[in-house]
Amino acid sequence: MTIALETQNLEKTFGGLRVTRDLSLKIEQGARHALIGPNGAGKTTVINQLTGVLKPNSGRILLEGQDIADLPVHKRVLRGLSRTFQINQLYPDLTPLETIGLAVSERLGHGGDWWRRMGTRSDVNGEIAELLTRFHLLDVMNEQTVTLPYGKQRLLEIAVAIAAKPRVLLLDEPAAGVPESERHDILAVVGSLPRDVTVLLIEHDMDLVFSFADRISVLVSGALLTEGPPEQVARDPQVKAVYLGEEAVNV
Amino acid sequence: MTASSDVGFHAQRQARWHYGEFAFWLVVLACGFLFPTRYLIMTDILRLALFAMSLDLILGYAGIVSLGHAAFFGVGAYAAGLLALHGIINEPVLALIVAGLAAMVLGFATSFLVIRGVDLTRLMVTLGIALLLEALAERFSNITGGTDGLQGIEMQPIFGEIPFDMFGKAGFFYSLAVLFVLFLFARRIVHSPFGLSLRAIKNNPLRAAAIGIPVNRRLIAIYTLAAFYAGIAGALFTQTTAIASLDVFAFERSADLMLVLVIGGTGYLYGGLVGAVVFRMLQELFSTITPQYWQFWIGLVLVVIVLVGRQRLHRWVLYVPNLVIKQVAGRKSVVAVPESDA
Amino acid sequence: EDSVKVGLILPMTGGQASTGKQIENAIKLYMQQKGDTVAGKKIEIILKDDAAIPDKTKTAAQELIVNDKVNFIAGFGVTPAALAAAPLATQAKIPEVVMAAGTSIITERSPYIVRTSFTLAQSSTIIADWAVKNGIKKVATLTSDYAPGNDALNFFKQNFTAGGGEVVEEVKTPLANPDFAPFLQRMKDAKPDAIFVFVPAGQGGNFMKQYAERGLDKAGIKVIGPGDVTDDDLLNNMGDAVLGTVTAHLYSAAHPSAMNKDFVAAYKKAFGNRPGFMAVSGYDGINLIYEALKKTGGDTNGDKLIEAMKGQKWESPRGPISIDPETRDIVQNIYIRKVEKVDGELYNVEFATFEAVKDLGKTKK
Amino acid sequence: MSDLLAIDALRAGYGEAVVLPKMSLSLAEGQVLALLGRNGTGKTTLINSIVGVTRRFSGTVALAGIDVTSLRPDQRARAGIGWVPQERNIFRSLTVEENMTAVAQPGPWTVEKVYEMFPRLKERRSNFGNQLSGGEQQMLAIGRALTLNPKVLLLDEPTEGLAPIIVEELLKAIGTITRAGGICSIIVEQNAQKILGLADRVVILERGTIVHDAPSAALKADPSVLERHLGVAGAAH
Amino acid sequence: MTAILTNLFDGVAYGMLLFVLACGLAVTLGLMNFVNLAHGAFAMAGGYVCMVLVNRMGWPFFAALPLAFVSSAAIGIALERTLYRHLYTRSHLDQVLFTIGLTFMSVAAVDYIQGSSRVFINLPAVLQGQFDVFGVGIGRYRLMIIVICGLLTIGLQMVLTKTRFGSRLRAAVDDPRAASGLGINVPQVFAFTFAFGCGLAGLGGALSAEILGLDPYFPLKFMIYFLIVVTVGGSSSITGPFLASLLLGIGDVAGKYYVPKMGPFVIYTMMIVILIWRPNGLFGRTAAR
Ligand SMILES: Nc1ncnc2c1ncn2[C@@H]1O[C@H](COP(=O)(O)OP(=O)(O)OP(=O)(O)O)[C@@H](O)[C@H]1O
Ligand SMILES: Nc1ncnc2c1ncn2[C@@H]1O[C@H](COP(=O)(O)OP(=O)(O)OP(=O)(O)O)[C@@H](O)[C@H]1O
Ligand SMILES: [Mg+2]
Ligand SMILES: [Mg+2]
Repeated sequence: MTIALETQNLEKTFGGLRVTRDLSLKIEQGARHALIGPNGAGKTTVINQLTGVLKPNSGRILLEGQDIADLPVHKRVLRGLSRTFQINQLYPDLTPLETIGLAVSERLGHGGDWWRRMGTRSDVNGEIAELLTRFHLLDVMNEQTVTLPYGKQRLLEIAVAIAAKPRVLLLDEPAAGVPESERHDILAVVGSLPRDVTVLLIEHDMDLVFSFADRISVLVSGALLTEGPPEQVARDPQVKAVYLGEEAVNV
Repeated sequence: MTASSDVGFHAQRQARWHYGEFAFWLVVLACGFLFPTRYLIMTDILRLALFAMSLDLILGYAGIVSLGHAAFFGVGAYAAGLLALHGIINEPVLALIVAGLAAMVLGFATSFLVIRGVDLTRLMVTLGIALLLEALAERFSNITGGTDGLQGIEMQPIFGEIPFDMFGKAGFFYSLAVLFVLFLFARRIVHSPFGLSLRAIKNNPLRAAAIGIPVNRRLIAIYTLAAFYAGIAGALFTQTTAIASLDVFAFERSADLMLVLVIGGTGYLYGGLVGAVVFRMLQELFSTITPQYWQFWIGLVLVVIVLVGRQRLHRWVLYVPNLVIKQVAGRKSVVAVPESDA
Repeated sequence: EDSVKVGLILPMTGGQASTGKQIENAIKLYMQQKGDTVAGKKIEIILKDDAAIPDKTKTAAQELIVNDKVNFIAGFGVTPAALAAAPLATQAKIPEVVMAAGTSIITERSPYIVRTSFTLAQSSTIIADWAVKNGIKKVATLTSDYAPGNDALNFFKQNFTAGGGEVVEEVKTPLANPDFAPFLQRMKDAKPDAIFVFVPAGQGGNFMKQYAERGLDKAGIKVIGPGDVTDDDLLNNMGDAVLGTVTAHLYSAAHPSAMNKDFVAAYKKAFGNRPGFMAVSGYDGINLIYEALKKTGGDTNGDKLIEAMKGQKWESPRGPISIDPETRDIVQNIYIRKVEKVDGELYNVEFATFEAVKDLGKTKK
Repeated sequence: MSDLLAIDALRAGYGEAVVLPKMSLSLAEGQVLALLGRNGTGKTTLINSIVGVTRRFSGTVALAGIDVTSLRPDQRARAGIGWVPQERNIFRSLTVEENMTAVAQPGPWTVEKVYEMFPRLKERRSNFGNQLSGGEQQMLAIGRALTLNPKVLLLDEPTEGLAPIIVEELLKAIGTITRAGGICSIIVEQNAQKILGLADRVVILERGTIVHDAPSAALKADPSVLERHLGVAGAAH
Repeated sequence: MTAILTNLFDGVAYGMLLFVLACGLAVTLGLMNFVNLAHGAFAMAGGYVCMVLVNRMGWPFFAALPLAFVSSAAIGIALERTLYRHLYTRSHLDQVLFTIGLTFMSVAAVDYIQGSSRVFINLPAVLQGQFDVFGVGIGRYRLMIIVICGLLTIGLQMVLTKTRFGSRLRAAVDDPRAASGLGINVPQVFAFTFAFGCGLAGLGGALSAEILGLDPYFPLKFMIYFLIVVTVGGSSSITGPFLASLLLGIGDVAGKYYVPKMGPFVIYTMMIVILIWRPNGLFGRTAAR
């Protein structure tokens, strides 16, 4: 199996606090990998380093074998690393059509076009239409994002990440704020991605995690506690003690 | 209609010309024939409008605030003045472009200082740059004429054919032509993916980067372009007034500009044009009534504008045009109402 | 038509507003005293504010000429403003009466410009000569870094060094300068006999206050200069530290003529404070317009008016003055004055007179 | 029975929009009420209306027998309402500790006691609000509401983003606090299963109206109600 | 050596002059995040009140100073209750437009009432002149400004960091809705703080009049200086603007003394360099607002 995304001895401190400690993670290509751990364990911080929002103090980040630790955020996206945010990061004044349109244009390298008008490329239009349909956003495509219901916004958040056609997709609590009845829809969309797309999921909803992941890493205080297939992690007494508690987990 | 062509249709929605826009430009052109004695003030408004449009490009679209936009205006003004004074380039249109490019170079150089930081920082850094340039222009008085400004500028005819006249007629139509061409250019740009990406950056830079937009490069590009526009406005100023003096760099010029744009509304290109008209007319009106205390009344108007709310005012002001257009075209609101600002 | 229009362009707002106010007041006073008709024509003043910004001046002048069809343009608070209007005066062939701006070159920029204010060369050279004669050997200069300041500095230096004096320190302060402390400290450390000062009207108070605060007066360093530092407008507010300051200037509210006494009294009555030299320049400016009209019999042809103005001589509150027929610039007495207390108020008391001084900026060429 | 919280015919919403047409609800001391409902049915609006930060058209809210309808939100808070907003609304330029001390009122809940409940917060006590992880913010929001020493504790989706082990402890704690006396609680939850064990009573909203109000035991017995109103299989797990 | 010390003293004094002018703005802009460009107008009001009391009515200077504070604070609270409070939630650009409007009005109004000539406040003899300490000339008035500023800074910083009022204020600024729902009387906190900021402005106006002079254009002329101090200092504390004032004051004075030709360049260059180095100001909180 090839490794899609890998960190080597990643270190990150905030002031005196070591938030990522000598972290070496390997995520195989096509994996459905989950990253769990107590609050403040440093999961979001890891994602932020992977995507370039934060700079690690030391360590390497390899995307498909190439070191991307020094690339700026947007270059990593163009290399196929895309993410969603724990708290929605959308463009309040733009419409879903524009939001997704931008993401598609950037990926196809038309983002810098300053002379050709938006909406005049049929390949881009086709792709936008496809995404809007897939995420049930077609009916609201001309509404301002701020005015959309939360659920739609959450869908848009994920649609934007997928519009970048990532080879590795990082999902930070994608189900946050989404009601139980709709959680599985979101994961269904993610699940329907091509098998060679690698997905890393952060989530506190154990039902979701265990129904989705084929491999789980547990992060505690910035360091890797354990890693393995879901059954093994669910049974691990250490994981139970620091994270799962007594909750019954369906594996 | 398929979903794809539907998407294409809606994506181009904003880029299509509205009737209101045609009407707007026709009215502007008509003014040139209706008020032959007021060319000067109208030229002044056109210059200010162009200058405000330049600020709108960075403020309304990319969300970069600036209190030092006069820096580029000033460089354009002095460049045009020096070119004419020393007979380096005698043809005004060519000189205009060269002056714009000079401002653009400065814009590019300073853009690196401006893209960092929060609003307040940007305000102060841009302001500082403009003040520094003013001080420099004062210090190098052998080139700039110091506080006296450049003296003895004489403009050659446009294209060697049309001379600038004392009543400002040539100046007016010249300025109008320049403004219109640059407006078309700006309009094209803001409706391109590039323009849309600027709005995305203004809305949420973090997300913009996370979909692959090279944020800094885009900001530098638009800042540089805006500097070009401002430089052109400055050069127009020198060419139509035959004056270039230190106050082209003045803080007041940048501050007025901000007021113009805030009055007119940002992010729809017409804001600068509308604001320039409103602001100058008010100034003219009040300073005719009371040359000493006109600032009081301008101040009062600003306060009222804010308290009543720009949105509401726009609705009132555009009520009649929209009503007419609705009758004629059978469409909903056609004259754009600006979105909120940064 | 039986009205004559005068377009008055002044800085009514902004940092130079007090100049504009004084001139406007003086003109109002004059017209109250002398009536608003001359040679059968009614005089109509149209006031525009240019905030001392040249392009506004130019627009205002153009509008006045094209739309209001004025017969004179007048006022002009600062040099760039006066210069900006010059080509228009030439093109429109109407007189431009400069009532405030003081650099030498102005009148050379158009044959239609006349000036009733002053030039800095006039007072700066005179005070230099006076200093040389009165045993002041070493002078430090502090001048505002703009055209009038540089004029003042250069003319002073020229006469002072020619007379054997030495300029030991030369500092140019920025035009917008909130605090003189470091500059004054430099002056103090240079230990001159006197400081030659020119700062724009308005900043004189700041300068004098800080001069006293720093104890330069006690260190025996005198202040000399053109009279702008001790402008009557502000003088009374400056405190006793200014006592003994010697300046050369065209006007003092304490000028001991009957005409001046009446003028000062009337001005005070009407506007509540003392007139300064700007007020007098405005007063004389409107007088020149009246006299010219009288001479042409109400004819408003610009060339005729300018001809009529050339060589005019009259008694002004500041003393006898005239318009040089060649340069169209003012010829006036320059007085050496010392600040003294009179009836509990501070005044520039004149003690020497240099008569009929022309603008040396031009005569030297 | 003395009702600690009594809402009567409350009509509330935002701007011109009415979200709760006519809401009546009362809660006795020691009760834990679970508020369920799909997205956008008005759960948050109800909570916010009790706090007083929505627009009220008509109706009343009473706290411990005192009409607080005309009080400002801050007065209501001081009269005994503790609020954990859905968005958490941590004050970002205040430290963890200041977030609590800024609003604290005298009573049994002190900052120290909150630290006992969430040791994680103690470790991060001098971090600024905007430097906390999502879960830490949630803990702080809860701790902050507790230091107000409220009579009515309003928790809008408090378990969102918290680790399972913390959720367990938190829910237990809320039960203990409420039943220890003088307090009642309303908990908004997405996941019915999580709190059926804790709540005494379950209220389900649909388009701003109560469509189901019963003891939680009844729901446990009859999961079809959940299925009907929330579209989830009740006891499926 | 004495030259250096004298300049140092002058620099410190100039810095404190900047600070006394700007500290009110550090409160309204820095802490309340309200862009109050009319700050200078409140300063001017304080200055003129003090001037009228001292010069025209013969009050002692030290009695008039507190009244400068009080009257500006009173004007501040009146305006806050009627106008400003509608603007807290509005965009910064609206705030700029509104407060510039107010400034224009105040300029014209003062010009109308007091005339456009510059005035000064008559000082008591104790505050005039210099005294010598080991050859270093210490200006009495400047020394007083330094002392007042030092006390103000300490006092303000204590109030803001050590008291609950400070954190309640910051909470109210961060999220007024949540703050109100959690028991903070937001309008009251804002009104009080705003009035206090205006009072400080008034005090600053009265204190600076001796050196800068008072005229109707005061608010516009010095606006840039207030803003420089607050941005360079950073907006999260009072010590930030305090240290920024010191730095700028000393830099400016030294620059003007040693290289007078550089005149105005020093302060602007310092500002740009500092802001590029630290975009949130010397003591800005990263990523706040
Ligand atoms: N800018 C910062 N400065 C200081 N500490 C920070 C900063 N950002 C995050 N932290 C701390 O780093 C730790 C890790 O935060 P992170 O957001 O990565 O946690 P997490 O694993 O995503 O937690 P959760 O599950 O609660 O979202 C937390 O303790 C947080 O307080
Ligand atoms: N600030 C607001 N202005 C206008 N309408 C609003 C506002 N907030 C919420 N609404 C509307 O009020 C209705 C109820 O929203 P509310 O947030 O109370 O639902 P909820 O049950 O809490 O949903 P969720 O499960 O998503 O938290 C929704 O239709 C929503 O669109
Ligand atoms: Mg997280
Ligand atoms: Mg809710």
